Amino acid sequence: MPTLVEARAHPAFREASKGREAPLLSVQDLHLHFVTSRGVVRAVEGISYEVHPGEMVAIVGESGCGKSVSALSIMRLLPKLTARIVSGKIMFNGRNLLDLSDSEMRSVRGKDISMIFQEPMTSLNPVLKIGFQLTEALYMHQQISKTAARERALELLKMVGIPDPERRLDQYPHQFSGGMRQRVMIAIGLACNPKLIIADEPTTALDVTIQAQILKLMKDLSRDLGIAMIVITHNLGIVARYADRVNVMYAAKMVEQADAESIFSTPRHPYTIGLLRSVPRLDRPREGKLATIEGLPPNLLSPPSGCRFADRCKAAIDTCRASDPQLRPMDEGQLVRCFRAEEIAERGPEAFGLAPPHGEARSAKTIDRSKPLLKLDRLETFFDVSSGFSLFGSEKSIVKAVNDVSLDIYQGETLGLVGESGCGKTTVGRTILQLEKATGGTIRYREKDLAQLSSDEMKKVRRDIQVIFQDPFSSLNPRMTIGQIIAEPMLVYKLQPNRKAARERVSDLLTTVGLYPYMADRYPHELSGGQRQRVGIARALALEPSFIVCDEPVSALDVSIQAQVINLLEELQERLGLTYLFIAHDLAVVRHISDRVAVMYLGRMMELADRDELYDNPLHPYTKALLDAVPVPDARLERERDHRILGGEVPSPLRPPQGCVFSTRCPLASKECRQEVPPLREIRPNHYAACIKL
Amino acid sequence: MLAYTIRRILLMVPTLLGVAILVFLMLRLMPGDIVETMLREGGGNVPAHVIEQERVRLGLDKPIHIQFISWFGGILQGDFGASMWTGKPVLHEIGSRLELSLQIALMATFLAVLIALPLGTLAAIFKNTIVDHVIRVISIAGLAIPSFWLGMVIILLLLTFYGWIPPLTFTSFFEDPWRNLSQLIWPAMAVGYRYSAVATRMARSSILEVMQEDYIRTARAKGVYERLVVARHGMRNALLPVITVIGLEFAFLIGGLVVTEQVFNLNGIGRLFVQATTRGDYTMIQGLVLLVAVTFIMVNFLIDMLYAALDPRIRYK
Amino acid sequence: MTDTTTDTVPAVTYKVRKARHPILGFVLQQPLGAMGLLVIIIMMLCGLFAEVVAPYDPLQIDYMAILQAPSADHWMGTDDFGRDILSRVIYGARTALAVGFIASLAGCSIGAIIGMVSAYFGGWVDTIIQRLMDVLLSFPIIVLALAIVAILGKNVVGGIDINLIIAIGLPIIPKVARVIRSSALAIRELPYIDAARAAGFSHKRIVMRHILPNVTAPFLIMLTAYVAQAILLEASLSFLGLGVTEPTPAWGLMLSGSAAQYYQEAPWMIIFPGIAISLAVFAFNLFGDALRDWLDPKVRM
Amino acid sequence: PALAEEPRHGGILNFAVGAEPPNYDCHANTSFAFTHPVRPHYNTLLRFVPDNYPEVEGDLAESWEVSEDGLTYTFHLREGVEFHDGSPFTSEDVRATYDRLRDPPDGVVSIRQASYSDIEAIETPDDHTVIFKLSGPNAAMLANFASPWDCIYSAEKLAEDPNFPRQNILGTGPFVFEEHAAGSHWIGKRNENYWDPERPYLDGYRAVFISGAPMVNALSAGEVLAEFRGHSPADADRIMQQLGDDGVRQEGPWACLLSVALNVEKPPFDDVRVRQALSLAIDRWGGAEALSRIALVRDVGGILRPGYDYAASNEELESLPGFGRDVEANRAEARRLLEEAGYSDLSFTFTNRNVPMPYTPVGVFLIDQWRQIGVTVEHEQLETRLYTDKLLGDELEAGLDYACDFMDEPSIQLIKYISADKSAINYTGSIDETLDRLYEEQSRELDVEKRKELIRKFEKHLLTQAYQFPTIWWHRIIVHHDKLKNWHITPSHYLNVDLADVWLAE
Ligand SMILES: Nc1ncnc2c1ncn2[C@@H]1O[C@H](COP(=O)(O)OP(=O)(O)OP(=O)(O)O)[C@@H](O)[C@H]1O
Ligand SMILES: Nc1ncnc2c1ncn2[C@@H]1O[C@H](COP(=O)(O)OP(=O)(O)OP(=O)(O)O)[C@@H](O)[C@H]1O
Ligand SMILES: [Mg+2]
Ligand SMILES: [Mg+2]
Repeated sequence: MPTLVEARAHPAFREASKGREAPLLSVQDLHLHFVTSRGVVRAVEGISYEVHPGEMVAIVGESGCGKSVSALSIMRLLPKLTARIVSGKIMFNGRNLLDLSDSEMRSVRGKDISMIFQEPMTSLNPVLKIGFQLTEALYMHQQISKTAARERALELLKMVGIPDPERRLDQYPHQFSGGMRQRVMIAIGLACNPKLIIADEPTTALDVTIQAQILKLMKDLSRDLGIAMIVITHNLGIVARYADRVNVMYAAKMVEQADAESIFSTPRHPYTIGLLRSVPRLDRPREGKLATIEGLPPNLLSPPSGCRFADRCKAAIDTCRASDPQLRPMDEGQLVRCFRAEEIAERGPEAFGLAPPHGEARSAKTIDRSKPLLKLDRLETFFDVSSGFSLFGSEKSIVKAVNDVSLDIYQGETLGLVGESGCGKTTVGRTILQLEKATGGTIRYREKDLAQLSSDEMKKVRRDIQVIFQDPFSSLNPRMTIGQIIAEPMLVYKLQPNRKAARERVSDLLTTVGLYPYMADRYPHELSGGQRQRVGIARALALEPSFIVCDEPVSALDVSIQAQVINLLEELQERLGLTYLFIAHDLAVVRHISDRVAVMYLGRMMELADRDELYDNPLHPYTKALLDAVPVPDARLERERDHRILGGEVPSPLRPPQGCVFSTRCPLASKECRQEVPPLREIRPNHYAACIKL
Repeated sequence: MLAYTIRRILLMVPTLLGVAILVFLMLRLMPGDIVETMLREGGGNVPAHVIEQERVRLGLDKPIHIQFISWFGGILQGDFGASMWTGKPVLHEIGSRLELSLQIALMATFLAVLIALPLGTLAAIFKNTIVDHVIRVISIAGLAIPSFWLGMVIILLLLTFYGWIPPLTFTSFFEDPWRNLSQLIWPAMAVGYRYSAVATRMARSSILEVMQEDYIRTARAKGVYERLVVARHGMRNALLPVITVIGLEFAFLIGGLVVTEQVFNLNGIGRLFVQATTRGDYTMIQGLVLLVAVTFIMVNFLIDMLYAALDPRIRYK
Repeated sequence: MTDTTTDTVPAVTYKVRKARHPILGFVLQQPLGAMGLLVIIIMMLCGLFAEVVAPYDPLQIDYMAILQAPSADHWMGTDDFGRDILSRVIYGARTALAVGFIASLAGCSIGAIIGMVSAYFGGWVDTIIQRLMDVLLSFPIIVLALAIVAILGKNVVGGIDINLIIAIGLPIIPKVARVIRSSALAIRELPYIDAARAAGFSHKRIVMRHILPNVTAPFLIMLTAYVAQAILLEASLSFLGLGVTEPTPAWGLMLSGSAAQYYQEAPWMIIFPGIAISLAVFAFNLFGDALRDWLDPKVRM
Repeated sequence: PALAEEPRHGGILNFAVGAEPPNYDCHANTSFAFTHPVRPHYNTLLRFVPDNYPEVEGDLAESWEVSEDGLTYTFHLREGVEFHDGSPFTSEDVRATYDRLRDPPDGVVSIRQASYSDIEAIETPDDHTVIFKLSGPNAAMLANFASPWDCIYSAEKLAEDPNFPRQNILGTGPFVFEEHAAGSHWIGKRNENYWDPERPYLDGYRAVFISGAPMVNALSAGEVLAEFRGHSPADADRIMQQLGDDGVRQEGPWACLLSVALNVEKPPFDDVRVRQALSLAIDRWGGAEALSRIALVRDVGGILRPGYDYAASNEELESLPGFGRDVEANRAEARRLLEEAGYSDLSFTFTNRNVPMPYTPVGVFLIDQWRQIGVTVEHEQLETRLYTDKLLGDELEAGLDYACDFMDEPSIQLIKYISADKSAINYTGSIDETLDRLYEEQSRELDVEKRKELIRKFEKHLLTQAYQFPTIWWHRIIVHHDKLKNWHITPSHYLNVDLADVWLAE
């Protein structure tokens, strides 16, 4: 077995470090603890990695595995009172950052190393002008005149592609969209020509098309300016598209390190393998069932001895539980923390049951399309957001959240609804659920117009249409136990004769969604995100509905958990004959689960077709752009793909463009497009699109 | 922005109307009226017809809605009526007391801000250390010590140790600043302590909250001096809730210094309030309540304007 | 194998102040708050068991023992009627707590309900309620109290004046309603409320079962803060002669009227009740602060 | 009288007044808050001699005669007197003033109108003579002409506007009006044209509106030299202690009485036994002794001020029900009466005025006294307006009533006790013809001894019926700065406030 030193001499490794000798940054055996009232959280345990100049290094891993805090410890921005760096070194340019005095460290921050955070909406100071925030670092680190600083700020804004920078400098953050704010954050990071930029989930909060723009920008800058980058993310697609090297963390430890291609082509750690297999992919045929990593990551307050992944690992053997494996170099230069890495390399992961062979495409459901279960006809939901008093002739501000949407949903099918943030997906769902009042059009459920129902009839319909929400943390009442949450609707509707019967039913439901009956007595905060999402599903099922609106039910979950929930939803549909309206912005997920897919943009329907038809032959330029923007978790494929990145941003819903709402960003757009709203037309059999260019 | 301002001003109207109606009704619900106090207080044998005659003179015999209409109609023309007690115009009576109340409120505000901002910031920065504990104890004590008690103690100390008490009557600051201050500094201190306690606590929690924000982390990541992080990035955002507290407290001071004015024998609005209420001087109480309500609303309005000045998110709405 | 990455788990030990028991945890994390709580408990016990704790009948006039300095017989001395001040302070705790607690509980509860209803229904209900609250808010507290006491007169039940409680509790309502409204507005937007609405639950059920339990944290914090304020307001009103009346033992009353006359001759007459008021208000504030930190997960981290 | 010092001219007298007058009209006011700042601007026909109460001397009248039958009063007015605006003072002004007092035009308030109902006609034979013709003999008439409230106004101004004095000051008095700062102070300056060239001695005065502890502090600090209403013993001690040798203390009985009024129209107080029991329960002699240390009450008395000519002597008092010295016997009798009446566990609400001194201590004292015969009393202290309203209304159970008159005069003091339909200030609702008859007789009786006898009968009957019964009489203590000279205490704080005779030492 080669040692680490030897491994670093491996050609693959050398290639990855671009032949440059000394690493710019080297994190060595870092241990980080949080001392809290509930105990010691060992948030980082012995991670090491290097970053070479000009390189883009990715750190991936599940939520809570220590990605962010390890990055923050480089900047020494951890909370002073609780965080303790117990041991390790962070060598940067030959100096150990951990040994620097506070003021020395301050002069490193922003000058040599800068950092970009996840939330562009909150990371800029709302009361200071953009120009000032951009130049603040300059004033901090170098003697610079006002005019020179302004020059530089202009230059930076141009560099990150913000149009009309002169004017923008004197504006405030709230006047910028999310994507532009993130560009500003990057510009701030670049201000002093740093050697290293650390980006913590820089695009997670952004839409796919914007995400693609930002990542490309970062990659270009890194290449052109020779800036090294550490990108923290849980999106493997992004890693595949841009990273040179990848570090995979699991439960505070590094489990695998390699250059990007090897990670994707020959993952060796069972966790990495699971991670890669559990995401649905646009580039592969649709699988029957997603691979999952069962179970949950360990609690860092009291991690298990032995391999941390052992409990969830199909390949685990007794040794794994008994002792903790070390991070070891493999022949190819990959570093893996697994006793069985060589065996896996030899026999392939399938042999260990780590990833089932791609299942057969599910037998196509037979769906009766003669009579829709739910029929939306020219549905409109407008919001009046003008500020109360419209005395002064100020015109009403109206957000046309859903504008002229017609849809049929048939019994037993899943209709996927995709589109970027703010396009009205949720509003469609909420209007169906009668949580918002439709301002126009009709909703017919089982041929009854919902607007005309008596309150008794409405109650019946309410039982039949249920909902699952995105955020597992706020969709359960924190003051009720799981049992109470699930039993409440049954008791209100008197579906169960008494509490005892309800309790039993709760147990059944919990089992149905893959939880344990004993969890009925717990409170939501005592469950993990995935478990809560299952509770949400159980609550929806409690009323025995036939139609469920799933509003981004998996968007907030880690990929490994996401797969579990998707599988569960599919299983339930099969067993109970449910119909889903499945709202999501992840095209791959939608592709996986839906029978038909609708694409929305700025409140309007852009395209509607059967799933395979839509993904194989997208017609609308917007759909095409969306599909292009989604990175595929495979480095080699990504490098070969041709990225046409959709420019611009989604216009304000208060002032949607004339004519086709997409015309401002559409590569095909011409004058005619801006004149009239294109109707949704059946371009091919059962394939509708709203574009006059087709 | 202009539309916003106008809208805000228009929104005051229903509130003020509500206040006017409420105070009017409330007063008529109170048993007894001013005539009895005025004529019977001496305990003499005043015949009933004299009392009745006086009621008629004051218009108290008319039906309530007529009284209201004539009062409110007067207000719309800028006439707040005459005090039923002295027969002099309400505005004149209030005016002669307002300067004093306003000055105390301003001085107390000044003191409070001077104390609260540094202490609150210190406490936030040194959260959970001894500094924080000491500041918190000092500020909670400010809430806990009744200001009348503090006022009593201040006066008694001055009297016992210096055989001196502050001047008894008000002199305008512009006439004789020294005499003016030597009268008003004491009540301003007694009130300012409590006031600063409220503001200190708000400053502390607000700064603590702001210092958790993402943009603070951004500033640190830029390598900004910690002092500047607090002063430039923290304070400005943390100031908003502190301003609210200060503003509301200020509005309260205009009419709420009842006990302090009593203790320091100040001829201010609060005292007038109590006198008017105990006498049942309807027009005076109505005028005063409206004054306080207007102050309160105006202060709220100013706070919002200040918010807008400090927070561009509001400014550009 | 010369493995440089061997996990050298550093041997570190921490003194973790960790307590499983919630009360113990509170005590360890919030020492000041715990002190406040202790004082409150002592006061409550004093108030509840005043008959047992107090050495004398607080109403017992003894013209032979007028204005006696603190002594073994009378630890806090006697007042101008020869009544034992310690006993009056102890019984005063009963008045203060009863008035303070009931007033702020009533004020906070009504305020909370109004706030929740206002937030939940929104629209014109909200607008009207908000305007009403504005009206109440812009009314000077003391005048409100004066007027209420004047309109309703006295209505003494079990030694406690209900109308005084109304006078003290009423100004609390709009303030609490505001805070609770904003909390409830945030909660109203949360998906679990949507889930309840989607399930077709009644408004009452949603407000009472889903919103109410989730505003308990701000509610409790305000409750403690307003108990302190109510005690102070009661003292102020009594000081002005509008609150509790002689010979009922009450702290504010003990400081008002004749007490100041005797400040040189019998300073204990104003020292002890003053301390009692300050201590009580202090304790409730400390406890309220600690409760805020304790209940706020963000601060607690 | 102290060693006669030579009066000194000059100086401004600062003194405190505990409240502020609502308006400037003597005839419409009732409070010391009025007399203290306002009276120095005016003269009356007669006045009580400052250092020899209750002797009466001329003020604007130089001399006067009363006819044998007591029906004609002739006043010879001082000549050369001018109002502050320079207009001359004549008999017309006196007539206009007394016309306004006895028969006010519409919109004019004359509070003490009843006292002048016996005046049938006023004649002014010349500029300096006024003759009052009475319809019947009136024992109180001469004292009435010395009433401090009967400021002489200018007839001319009254003709222009009967309510002129309400907002304006125009008198003949020793001081000219200078300034009234609302809520703050009142300033008068020397009338240089005063009819007595010697007086006043002061250059002016400044009345500061200040009360309670601040007033005591101001006195202690010498910021004000006096307060002319009266202090509690504790305050007086405190001020004396602060002032040391600079302090002067004057004291004496006060024509003010707190009495218990029972609503006799409703049970249980419609039962005379219950009323008597409540009066019997009060240990007046012991209470006076104890209360005098903490409150401004001291003397035990009946319905007239102890020490006044017409008041009962101690021996006479002791024979009245409730005034016996044997407290235990009284209380035993009280309990017996209650039991007999069927109210052995009586409880009621006692309405009191929320003025700290002396209402509160007396209230607390009474409640404690009644507790000792097993009666439970709820103390209800109300601010003056509500208190007055309550006393006037039917809701009243029992209340602490007060009478504080500007002079000792049975015809004034006894009105409170005559039948409720004849007296606006009888809050008990009692109707008692015996009392009414006795009252009428004494008021017409010009013979001192006979009048005394009638009054004794009145007193005995009242106290036996106990609709209303006295507690303890007030005691007036004035502490003033030594610099203030020639000011003499009187039994009424409404009197001797024209400041014409006082002067300031260096
Ligand atoms: N201030 C803190 N006090 C105590 N524990 C903390 C603190 N900050 C982070 N942790 C813990 O440290 C661990 C690592 O957190 P970290 O934020 O690095 O996760 P992450 O990998 O970035 O996850 P995510 O993808 O959710 O951002 C988590 O278990 C977290 O609970
Ligand atoms: N209650 C509301 N009042 C005013 N505007 C609203 C309201 N709800 C939604 N909107 C607006 O309607 C538009 C559509 O919102 P919606 O939540 O349906 O989008 P979405 O597609 O679900 O977006 P996301 O992916 O961010 O969830 C947005 O511009 C949003 O700001
Ligand atoms: Mg993170
Ligand atoms: Mg949505």
